Amino acid sequence: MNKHSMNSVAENNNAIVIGWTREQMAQRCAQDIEDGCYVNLGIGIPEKVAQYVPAGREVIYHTENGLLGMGPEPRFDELDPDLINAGKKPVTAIPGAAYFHHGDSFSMIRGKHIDVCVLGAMQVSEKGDLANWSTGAPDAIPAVGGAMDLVAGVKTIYIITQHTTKTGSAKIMPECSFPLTGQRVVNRIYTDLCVIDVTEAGLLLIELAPKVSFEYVQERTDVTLINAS
Amino acid sequence: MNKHSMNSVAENNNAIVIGWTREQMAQRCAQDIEDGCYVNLGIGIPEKVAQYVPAGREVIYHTENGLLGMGPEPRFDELDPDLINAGKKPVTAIPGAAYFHHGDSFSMIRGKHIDVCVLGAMQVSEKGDLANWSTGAPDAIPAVGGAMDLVAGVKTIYIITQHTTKTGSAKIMPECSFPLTGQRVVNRIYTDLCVIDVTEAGLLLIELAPKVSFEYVQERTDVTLINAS
Amino acid sequence: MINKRVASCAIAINDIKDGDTVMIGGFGEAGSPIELIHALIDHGAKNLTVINNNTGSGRVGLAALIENGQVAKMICSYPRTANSMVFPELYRSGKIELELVPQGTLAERIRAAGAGVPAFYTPTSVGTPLANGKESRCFDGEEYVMECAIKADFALIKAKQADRYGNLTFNKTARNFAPIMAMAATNTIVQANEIVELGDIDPENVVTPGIYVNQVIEVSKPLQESKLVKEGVVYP
Amino acid sequence: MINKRVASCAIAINDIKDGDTVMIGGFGEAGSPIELIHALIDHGAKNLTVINNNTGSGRVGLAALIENGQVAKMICSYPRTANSMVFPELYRSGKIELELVPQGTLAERIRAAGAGVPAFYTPTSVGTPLANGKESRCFDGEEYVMECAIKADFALIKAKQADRYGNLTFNKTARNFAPIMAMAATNTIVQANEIVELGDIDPENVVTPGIYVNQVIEVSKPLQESKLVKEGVVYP
Repeated sequence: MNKHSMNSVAENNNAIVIGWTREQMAQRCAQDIEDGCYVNLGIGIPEKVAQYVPAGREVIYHTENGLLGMGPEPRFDELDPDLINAGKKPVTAIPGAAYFHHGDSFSMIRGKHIDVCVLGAMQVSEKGDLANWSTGAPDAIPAVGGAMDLVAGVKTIYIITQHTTKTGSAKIMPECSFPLTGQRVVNRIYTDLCVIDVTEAGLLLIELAPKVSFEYVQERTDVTLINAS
Repeated sequence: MNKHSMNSVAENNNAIVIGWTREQMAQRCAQDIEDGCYVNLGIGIPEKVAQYVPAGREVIYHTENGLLGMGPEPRFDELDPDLINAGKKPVTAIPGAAYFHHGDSFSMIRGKHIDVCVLGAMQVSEKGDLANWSTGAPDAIPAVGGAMDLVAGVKTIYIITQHTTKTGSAKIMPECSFPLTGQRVVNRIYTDLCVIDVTEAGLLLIELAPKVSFEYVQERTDVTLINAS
Repeated sequence: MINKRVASCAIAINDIKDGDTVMIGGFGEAGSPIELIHALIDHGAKNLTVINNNTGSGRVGLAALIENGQVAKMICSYPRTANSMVFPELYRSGKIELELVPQGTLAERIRAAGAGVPAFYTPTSVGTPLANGKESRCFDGEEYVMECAIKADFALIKAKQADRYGNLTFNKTARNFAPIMAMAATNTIVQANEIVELGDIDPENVVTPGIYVNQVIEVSKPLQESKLVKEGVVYP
Repeated sequence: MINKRVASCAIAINDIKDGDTVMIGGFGEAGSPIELIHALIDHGAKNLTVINNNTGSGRVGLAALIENGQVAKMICSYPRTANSMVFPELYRSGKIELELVPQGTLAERIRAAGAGVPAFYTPTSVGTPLANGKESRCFDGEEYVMECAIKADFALIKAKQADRYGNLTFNKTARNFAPIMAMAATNTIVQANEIVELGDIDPENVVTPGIYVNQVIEVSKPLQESKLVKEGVVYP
């Protein structure tokens, strides 16, 4: 079950995509960001979550390089190379923001003060282990950034990821084969096919993308899923 | 040698005082506070040191309750109950001062950033152990404040103390009998009779108060002193 | 919408229950949240463990809370002050427990709780009775003592300014323990001299970011403890 | 009189010697003290251990220091960036050592050195390869890893404002590692956009108190790393 039929790979490579787009995955995740939350968004699809948080909810974004109350991208004339996010992209600060140093910023993370962190993944295990920083390849330059601190310290960890790799291999598996970012840290996984909760009993599929069946997801997952519906 | 003759006690109790007054002890200590030093002064005689630092030297005072750049007592109309020193007395802040919280203030102390701390003593041992927070009496309310942090963290510890207790017992002794504030922490002792350095070789008497002889000091000290002169 | 503003001290402290651990800001009277403490006296929660540098003065504020029999244990560095008589009496008669902690170790243990650090090593107290029963260990030939984080259910603190997100500034040395206690408590309650609009506090000058604060009450003219003590006021 | 002002970056960094450990502030280009780094390149000290979150971009600043063969070892959390090619090449050919540290652990280890804490426990990296060979220990049923302080001989940092005492403020997220590095180094050298009079920085708003700073140089119009990288500039 590690590799899937050429058929499903072809489906993904051509435009006959089944399931949610990257934007829709971000949008789906955003529904679960509650009013008043303190949120840290990882680089990539997670960054898109901010723009889809439902109107009427006030959410405060933390970026680990020292800002609570991160606002949207600046207009060209507002650009300040000293005001960036953890992905080193220019951002803004909202009224009510606060700057602080790295020691204080990671105290905020490690001390379990941030409610939600949304991250990408290479692999997620049945128990909620996460691998998202290294393939373990011997020639790779290892680089971890703040990922290990975030998964160890933030109260709720959401993962947004394609359900399988580009070549169709499962990313949700009994044990991660890549080096871990953290052990038993993931709470919920948003993929292009479904939403899965990591529970004591196992991986609980709580929602399917339109036109996607439980069986279709199960076939692309190396762990037996529990169907919540 | 633990108790001295009634004669010397009488000398201390009456006005036939030999040696330095409290003000002179502070003044003598102040000579050793160098230009550009960061200094923390304990409660009591140590507080008086600030007023005797020789003109032309710029010294920055730290008070462990969160201020670097403590200035002199305020005028009556400047009184602010939110601006106090570690002894809870009103103070001022000089231009170039900085406020910070207790975590940061004691990081400054523990991290060996403060150059000199001047403290009082109940007992000092031959090796530089200091006892200045408790007599160990069973009915005493124990209270330590920041003394243990200061002696553990400040680079140079100066002690200002009467050479003997009010009843004439030695305060400088082979081992402290009172509970310690810190082990091997004292660098120099200023008493009403002399100045003593704590060295690897032992207690080195480096200066005598006017009209005080080495023998006079030795008689009032429970440790054999080395005479530097 | 995020609005941490609460109408009164009584509402803010209402969830404190018997047996809770409560950090109270202040170094002597500077930074002492006296209105919140008095609300806690009115509320009556008992068997509390209270963390403060001292034990209060006279018969108001923290001293009054202790006198009212609500405090089972104090964790502090200096339980004596010029005008403290409540604590010494109870302590001598064995009616209140004391954990004496060096001031810097107290601060670092509180900060550690807020920073997700369960334990750390410090040179403070090595070779003294306060290191008795504690693990020690050498690093680079020097001896250190292991100290554990102190967290709390509630922190009661006093600020100069607050906004509806809970961002705070403080006044001079009244800052003292407040920022680290705000980090270390599950529920941080702030009495602020002034509640300002979002953005009125420059983001560069926020001392405590709002993430550490749960409730904010404006107390524009707080009582001055030393004045009450001098006048011999007794609370309640 | 205390006057930490120095006339040039060259004078300030002149005491750095071969084999020293040097902390360099900045997160990417934000807060990178590029003029001080270029002065260190001109100076030529070799066999350095450098601590920075990254490894520089293009062929200026930190990347140029590495390219110039002055750095034997990097301690950082993220040695890759969009425009970094110098470090990866040297690393793959075994010409530079790397100690990879999670970003928050890196920050806390630096802060610990400055705060006189030789070691602490953290939940970060438990169960990962970065915890290999490190002591672990349970507190309240959770596993933690012991991490040791990282100190340095020098810290090179960039500030917005400085006064002659060395009090500092920073600009926005350029603050990042600077305040903790200033605490952790024996000798902290600061390039500031502006040197102001004593008292111009409100004591409430000082971010780094002068006690942590040894030398201050005014660099009123610092180079912008990203612009140099875009233009393909190579230093020296």
